[in-house]
Amino acid sequence: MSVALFYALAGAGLFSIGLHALLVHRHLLRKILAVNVMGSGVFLVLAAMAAPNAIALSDPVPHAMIITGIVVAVAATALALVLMLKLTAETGQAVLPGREEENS
Amino acid sequence: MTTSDYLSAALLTTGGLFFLAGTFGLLRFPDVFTRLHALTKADNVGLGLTVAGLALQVDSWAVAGKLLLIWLLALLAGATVSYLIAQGALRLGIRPWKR
Amino acid sequence: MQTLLFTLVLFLILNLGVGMWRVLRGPTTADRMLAAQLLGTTAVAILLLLAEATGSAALRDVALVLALLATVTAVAFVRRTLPYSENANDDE
Amino acid sequence: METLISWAIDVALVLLVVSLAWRALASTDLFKAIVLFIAFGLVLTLVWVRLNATDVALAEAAIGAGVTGALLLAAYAKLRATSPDAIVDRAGGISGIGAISLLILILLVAAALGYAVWTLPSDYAGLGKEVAANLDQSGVSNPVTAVLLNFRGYDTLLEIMVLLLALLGAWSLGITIPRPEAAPGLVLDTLSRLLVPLLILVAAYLLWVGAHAPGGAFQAGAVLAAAGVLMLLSGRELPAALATWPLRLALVLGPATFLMLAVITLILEGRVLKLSPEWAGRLILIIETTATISIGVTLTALFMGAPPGEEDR
Repeated sequence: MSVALFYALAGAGLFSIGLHALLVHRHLLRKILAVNVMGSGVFLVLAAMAAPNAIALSDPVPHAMIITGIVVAVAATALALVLMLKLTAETGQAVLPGREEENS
Repeated sequence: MTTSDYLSAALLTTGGLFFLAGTFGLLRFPDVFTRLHALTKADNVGLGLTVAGLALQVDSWAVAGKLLLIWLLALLAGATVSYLIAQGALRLGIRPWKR
Repeated sequence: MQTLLFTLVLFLILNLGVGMWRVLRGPTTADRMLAAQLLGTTAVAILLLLAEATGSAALRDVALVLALLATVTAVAFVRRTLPYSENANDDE
Repeated sequence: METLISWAIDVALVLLVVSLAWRALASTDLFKAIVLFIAFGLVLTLVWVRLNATDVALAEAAIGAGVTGALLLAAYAKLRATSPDAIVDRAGGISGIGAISLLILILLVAAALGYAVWTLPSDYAGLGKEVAANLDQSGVSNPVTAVLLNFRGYDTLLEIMVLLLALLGAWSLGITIPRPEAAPGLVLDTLSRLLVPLLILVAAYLLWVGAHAPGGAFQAGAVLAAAGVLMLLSGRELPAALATWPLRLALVLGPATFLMLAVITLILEGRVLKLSPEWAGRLILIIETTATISIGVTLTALFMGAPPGEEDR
């Protein structure tokens, strides 16, 4: 197994951990963190694919895509945080409404 | 290996030990104020010795200057942040640990 | 020399793992944040060692940016989440 | 020995990064989750370094471990001020049979992803050769900057628009939580007086060095944003005179310049953002400089939340 493959598998693992947390937790701040972890997992797979072995020339296109992704992620995170605060100001709770009957 | 290489290796190893000491203090000390004390040892001395050891290796003054800048920055940040955290901890109502 | 540098890098990464324990344990927010500060400084040292070991000078820039931004995060913690006046009786 | 240590470093980093992510998403205390997430970004920076993605490491150090952390901490504080009840994360979205079947489903997804990654062709050459062959046409010698600003400039144009849109979205929600703050005090004031000029200097350095070494507009913009955030944190609000049109101008400077260049190249060269080799270097520098200013101001404004001057509405 190459180093790159090892990191790519870790990226798949991070994505799965994030997906699980996204579905299991109800608090929106936790969901925002979960989406960020999922994104990092995807970036890790991309970066590992940029240098599949030590001999090959490192591919700058995935690196540029990851940088774009990191910036989009921080913008989305900031917007999501404001949306969460707005919802909390309206309802007093930082969870999505509509599930109360099931979880009472 | 030359004399400066041995000196550099000694400095780097000692720096690593200070990081270990800092981490150990962080785990073992009883309250936030004493832990801050441990933290600043790693911050200032550990990073300082590492920077000193690396500065002996580099061949240009510009790189040595950048290393020094990073260390000075860590000194400034460490001192300020430790002060602010200690002040905040007092306001939180945490009393310093007494034997 | 290479071997020593890489060994130190490994040693400091293991240190990071131990420091994580204090973030997990707390007990106060201040404890967690100061542990994060130590993680930041350790990461700076790792980057500087890697810069020397791999001959990649750009890693020193990464270390510089990390040191600067870790400070700003710590100030954000102190100013935003800690109580702001002597008589404030905030929880946590 | 060397390879053994090298492998040990990689294994330790992966274990650390995965356990940090797992603990950040599983801990019941939200503040702990945020600090662990900041540590996750820190370790991820080291992972990018190990994967020879220094440009990405720089972006992660500035954004992932820095700006995102400050944003999360500020949001946590606002959440606590809005409703102390809301920072308690009650467990139990799903329980019992549901939780187990979900776990099985996620494990299946993980196995499928792992298999897909495992069977990816390892002799895949990528676009490294093509980029290297055309690098001297791009106006810069850092391949990542060449891809970002020249070969795939339209991606970056859209990305800067996304940043602006996110700010417009945040502003339109008008979240205003008044928070009385103590005077910064001598120590914090001195720190910000020393650090803000240094941050601006480092931002300019990253912008300049991005042409031939890791660096560039996004990293520089994030460092500039850190300067803005630090000024806000040490009690220096934006003067009212600057909060009106000068702020708006700074926000659209980057996107507008980029868009204008896209239109001009479409008319003159027949293709969006096709930069002719003899002008490319200068044009990239102009785009990057304006983009750095706009990214820095936009991220700072996102940290503020509400448009300045409307906090007391």
